[in-house]
Amino acid sequence: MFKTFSEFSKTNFKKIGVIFLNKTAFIGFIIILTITLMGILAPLIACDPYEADISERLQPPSLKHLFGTDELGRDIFARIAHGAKTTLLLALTISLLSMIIGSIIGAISGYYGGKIDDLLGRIIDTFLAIPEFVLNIALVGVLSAAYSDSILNIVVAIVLTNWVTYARVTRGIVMSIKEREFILCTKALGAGDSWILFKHIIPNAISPIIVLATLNMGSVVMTVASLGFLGLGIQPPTPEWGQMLNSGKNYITTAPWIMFFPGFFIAISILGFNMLGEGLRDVLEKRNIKY
Amino acid sequence: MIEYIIRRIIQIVPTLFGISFISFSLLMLFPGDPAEIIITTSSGYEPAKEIIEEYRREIGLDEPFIVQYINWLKKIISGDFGVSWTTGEPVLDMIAERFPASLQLFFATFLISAVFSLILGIISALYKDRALDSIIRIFSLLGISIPSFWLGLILIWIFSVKLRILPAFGYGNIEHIILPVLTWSFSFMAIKTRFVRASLLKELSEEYIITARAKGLPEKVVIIRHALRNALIPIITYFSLSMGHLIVGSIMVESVFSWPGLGSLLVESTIKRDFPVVQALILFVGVLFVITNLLIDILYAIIDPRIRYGGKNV
Amino acid sequence: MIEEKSITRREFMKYVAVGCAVAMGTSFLGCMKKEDVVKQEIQKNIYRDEFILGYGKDHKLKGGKWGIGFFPKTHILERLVEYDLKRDEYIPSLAEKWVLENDGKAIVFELKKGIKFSDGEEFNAEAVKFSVEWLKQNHPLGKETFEGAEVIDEHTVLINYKEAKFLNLAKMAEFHMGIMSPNSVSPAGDPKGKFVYPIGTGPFKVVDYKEEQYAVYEPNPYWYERMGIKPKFKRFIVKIIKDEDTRVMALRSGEVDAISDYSHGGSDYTPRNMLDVLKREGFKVYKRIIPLTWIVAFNYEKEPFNDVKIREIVDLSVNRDEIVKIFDNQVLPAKTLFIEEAPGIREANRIYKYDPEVARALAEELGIKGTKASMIIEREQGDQILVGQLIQQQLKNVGIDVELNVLESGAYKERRDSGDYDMRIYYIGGTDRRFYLRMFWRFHPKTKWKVYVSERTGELCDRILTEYDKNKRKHYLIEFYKAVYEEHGVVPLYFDIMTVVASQKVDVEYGELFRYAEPMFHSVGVRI
Amino acid sequence: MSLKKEILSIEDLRVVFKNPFKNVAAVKDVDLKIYEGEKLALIGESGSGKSILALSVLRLLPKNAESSGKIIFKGKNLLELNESEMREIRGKQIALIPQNQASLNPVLTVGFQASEPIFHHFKVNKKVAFDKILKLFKFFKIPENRAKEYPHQFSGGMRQRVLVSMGLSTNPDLILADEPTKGLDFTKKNKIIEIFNKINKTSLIITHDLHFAQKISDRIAVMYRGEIVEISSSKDFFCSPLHPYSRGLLNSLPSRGLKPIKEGRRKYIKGCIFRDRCDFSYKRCRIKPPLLNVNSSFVRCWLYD
Repeated sequence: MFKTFSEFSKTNFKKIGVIFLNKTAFIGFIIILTITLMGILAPLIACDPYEADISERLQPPSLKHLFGTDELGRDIFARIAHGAKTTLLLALTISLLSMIIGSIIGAISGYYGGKIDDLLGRIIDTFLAIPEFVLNIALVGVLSAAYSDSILNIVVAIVLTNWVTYARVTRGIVMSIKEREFILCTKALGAGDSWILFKHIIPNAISPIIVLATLNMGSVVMTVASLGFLGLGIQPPTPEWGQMLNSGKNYITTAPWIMFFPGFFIAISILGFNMLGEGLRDVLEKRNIKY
Repeated sequence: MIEYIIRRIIQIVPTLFGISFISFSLLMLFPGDPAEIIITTSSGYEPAKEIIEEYRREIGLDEPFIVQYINWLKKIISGDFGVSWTTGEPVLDMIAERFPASLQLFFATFLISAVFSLILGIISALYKDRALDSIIRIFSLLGISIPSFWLGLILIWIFSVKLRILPAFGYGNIEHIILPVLTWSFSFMAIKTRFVRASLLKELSEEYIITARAKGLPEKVVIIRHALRNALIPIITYFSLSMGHLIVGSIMVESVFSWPGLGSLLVESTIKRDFPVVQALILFVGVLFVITNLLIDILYAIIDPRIRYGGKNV
Repeated sequence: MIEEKSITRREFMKYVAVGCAVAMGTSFLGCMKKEDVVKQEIQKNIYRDEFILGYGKDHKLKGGKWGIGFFPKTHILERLVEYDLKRDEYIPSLAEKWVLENDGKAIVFELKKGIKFSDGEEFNAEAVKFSVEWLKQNHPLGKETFEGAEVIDEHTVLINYKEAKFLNLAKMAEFHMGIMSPNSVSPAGDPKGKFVYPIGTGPFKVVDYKEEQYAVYEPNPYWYERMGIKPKFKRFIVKIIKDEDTRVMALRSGEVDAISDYSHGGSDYTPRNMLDVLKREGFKVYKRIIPLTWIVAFNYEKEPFNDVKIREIVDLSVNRDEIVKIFDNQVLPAKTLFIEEAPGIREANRIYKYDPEVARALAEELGIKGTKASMIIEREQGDQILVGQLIQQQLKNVGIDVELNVLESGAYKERRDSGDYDMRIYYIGGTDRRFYLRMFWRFHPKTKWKVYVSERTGELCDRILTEYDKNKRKHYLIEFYKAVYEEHGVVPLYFDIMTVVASQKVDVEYGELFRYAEPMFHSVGVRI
Repeated sequence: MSLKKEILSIEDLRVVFKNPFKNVAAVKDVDLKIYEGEKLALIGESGSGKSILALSVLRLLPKNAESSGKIIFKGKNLLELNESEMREIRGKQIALIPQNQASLNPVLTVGFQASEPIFHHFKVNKKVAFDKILKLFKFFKIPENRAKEYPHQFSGGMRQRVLVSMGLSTNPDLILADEPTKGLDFTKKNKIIEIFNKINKTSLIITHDLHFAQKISDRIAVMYRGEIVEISSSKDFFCSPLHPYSRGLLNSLPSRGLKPIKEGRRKYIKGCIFRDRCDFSYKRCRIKPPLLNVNSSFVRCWLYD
């Protein structure tokens, strides 16, 4: 635990640099970096993902079409590269939103305790009892019945369940920090709540939350892709991996590459986030060795 | 003991309320007019305004939210989950019909992955940081990262399309269940292997392990008699908790293999906007989870001496 | 009735060959009487007892607002008349002859004799009267159509209609107008009675039914006897498999022997892009072209598509030959409003052209570059999502920026009804029997689901539906096609088909399967 | 004294923990001999490396710890033995009496756990071993009927007695007792002192409790931040401690005025490790002092050179 922000920043940034020493984190970082670059550079490295050329439909992978073409003759590589942008942006947005909402709620509840905290505790219990994905499906179903913006629907549906994870973790951290001697001391010295929050709680909470957010990005990618696969996610023509996989499953006998590549990229990016997250956890949260 | 159980039962009441509230308010979020939908879907004819109004009154949709919620809750408690908007069939019947398939898939997967994850987790912990451990860890990392719907399709492609030895779809015979179970087990096993390894390693860092080693016991005895016995408690808890979530893991697997279980019922009903079914399913999963949780806690109290004698001497 | 166009030459040769072989075989066996018995024995064991069909919609055998499902309507019930699209004529079915009275406000039907319901009861004028009254009482279409019915004698019945319209007769061939036995309700013969289960004169009778799960039928011996053919199954089981992909999977796994499109057309069909795939996997694909045309419908009362010129640009920019390639050319590009067999199409001779150059020039002239237009598609229409994406591409060339919205049916309906859209993909026409009724539903000023109505087309549509004289009607139809073409009211995309995909082991006579535009399964069998 | 036979001789022991960020030496340059029959108390603050020293003798340190130097037990260098040879020594020849906090397995009965070394090392069946341990329990005043209970049902002092009987059950040549009085109140501590005085075994007793050390030990070794700074006989140590740290320790006892040792400034320095807190430090202290022989004691301080 860190006592002040400056101590935190010194120690933590030194540790973040150590990502490069942790093999798992490093591989994860490289994977995510590659996919991110692919998403950013998509307009440069790939052709138009919407460009349909019916005469070229269902072509197997070749030099011209690296990953082959789909049922409308669109280049699968281009769609995957542009899909990377969709997926990563979604994952980032959803994670950030739920992080902000969840952490604030969790911090308030953990810090002030009492009735607010009781209520949040109940809410967390309830959300824990209902699997997130079940709620996601139901929420997307309800929302898409009314609103035609499928991207917004997904963001709302996932954030509505996802914030709970952050709230739970933040609440726990804040509660444990609150009881620490140095906080009690600062309080006795007449420090305000916001002072304690910014000087003590945030610095201490930030590294577990970074780890949580990284791992969470992976699970958000999984959720988005799953919804896409079920046909409840991002609607065509926006390229999205899950939805591409869904349309590819019909051609499994004749054009298996349509379902192979999107799935591969879903898997690899989740793997990337998981590795990065776990590596970071090893680095940032390494427990002190006994003896 | 009895006191403990009663206390636990009282504790779950608010959670049960929360679950019912969430599943009920989902319908309230629904923007369309349920009355209109029910009439339209059951008749295929766009109904007149008066008919809709009349129906709204009939099913109590014109009442305030809280009154509707209480009425709904009363019905649920008396076992009336309403009827499907698309088929008119009682929702409970639909769930009951799909439940066996889900259960079958779950238990087959559960058994296989429980056995293998125990073995792999123990091996992994035993050979921590050695080659075997690395292989198992990579394997389980893949297991949690590879989406089951993709894995399922790959398996279909290999076994049904290329080798033509297993059916890609269907329900009823033993060969139908192989691919779904294989697919699901992969991720199920991965999560559980990681858990077994982690709990075992956590136990191995406990002080009583040093005591045991200091006695000169061979490592196998240390791990199996001392560490595993302790780790088993969280492991059993964790394994059984997954039972409460049995539908979730299978949603994707069921939809890839068109398995007629609760997971695909959820997806189908969502797509068809059959909200009474969706509602009931959420309630069902939630309550199932809470109840398993409760049962496990009670079981836990029975098997763990620390809790068993909890009241006596602390 | 058989649509030769959809059978390829090779298939045709195959049928000829099979036909010859069967004919030769039977004549050969016919010489030896002893062998005949043996042949029948073989016949008995050639086919499996059960035929299992995968189908997308529930059969609603307990009845519903629109009565029983379309499949049982064609398989259990028969109608008084049937419609022959090619000749644009109504032909006898349960009725032998009919005479118009009172300017067509009443029709006297003379019924065929010796026909029995599947429960053995005689089919007679009473049954027709009951059916009409039951429909009038319980069915939306009956309510708006019938005034009542009178029994003239055992086999003559007079039906009174609400209005004097040609559409009255056209409606008699419609799915819903099936004649059922008065015993179908309880108490028997009471139009207000409770619906029990349908009893008809058609090839099937109901044995078992579970809502949204399955329906089990047995052959109606009286029908087979009347037709002089033998059923090749003892039980016909229909499994309801809603999801189209799942249905295809069920066929692949052998869980069902065949899958069929929804008799109604327009939804719950085997994805057209799967037909070629399935064919290559070794399944038998049967199809029949129907006068159902997929179109782009405009929100023609709102900017920008209230401008006929802009509608024309869309019309010229759509490359129909490319669209059908999505479906491996399993469907035909719609270069006319309906298939050429539809009355008046050939004579109207209005060919929808693909001309990107002209379209671009026109677009430039109007300065519409960068126009944004939304296109809504129902998510359940999987095929149309692909078509929509292609059209989006094609319209990009003329500078129309299409925002594609794939919507769940609820959201779709809401957008459609509120008018918050510019284009949508929809269909006009239907199976043969629905040709005129759909004309009413899609183009008449009075209806709810219209796709395009202008003063000119609306009036023509009304005339078509009231005109009994075939030639005059054809004239109006021709004028109507021209009007829609000139006003670019809709953009036809492709002509749909009715399909059945069956496993190798299924024996089907194509002519029997597509006796009408809807598939009829009375002649199918699964070889052991 | 020097004629006495030495049982354990630690020479130049150094234990380094390898971490991803830096390596930490927890034990440095330790030379220590334990003679037959004596009770040596190793005292020091928590974190001074005394428990690590004990565990390194049994080679039970975590995998990232590296020990160098020599630990000679009965003529064999323990650091060179393989695992199975080591296992023969653990529990049988050198027994550990661990700290009582969490050292007993919560899900096994105390009787079973205590009898484990007997049936494991002497290859007798569980019943025989159990009966044997019951005798020991009786000796240490643990009611027989409680042998089938679980550790959490025992009080701290009782648990300590269980651990002692477990350690003694195989009649080992050397006992390593790790903080036997940790977490016990005054009366219970006295009972433990009684017990340890009953034990007639060569023992290395690790403790931070000076009072306890005084009551039970023959010799005292003082450890400070991984180094042994003084080894004296018990009597000498408590009368005239040599090292400034030892003096500080004694002065901080309640009976001697509760004077705390002054806080140091820097953590890692060359030379004498106590320099930053020492009142007597001078120039020479920048160089690390060797273990100097003063009379019969040893001390690591330039004051005695």
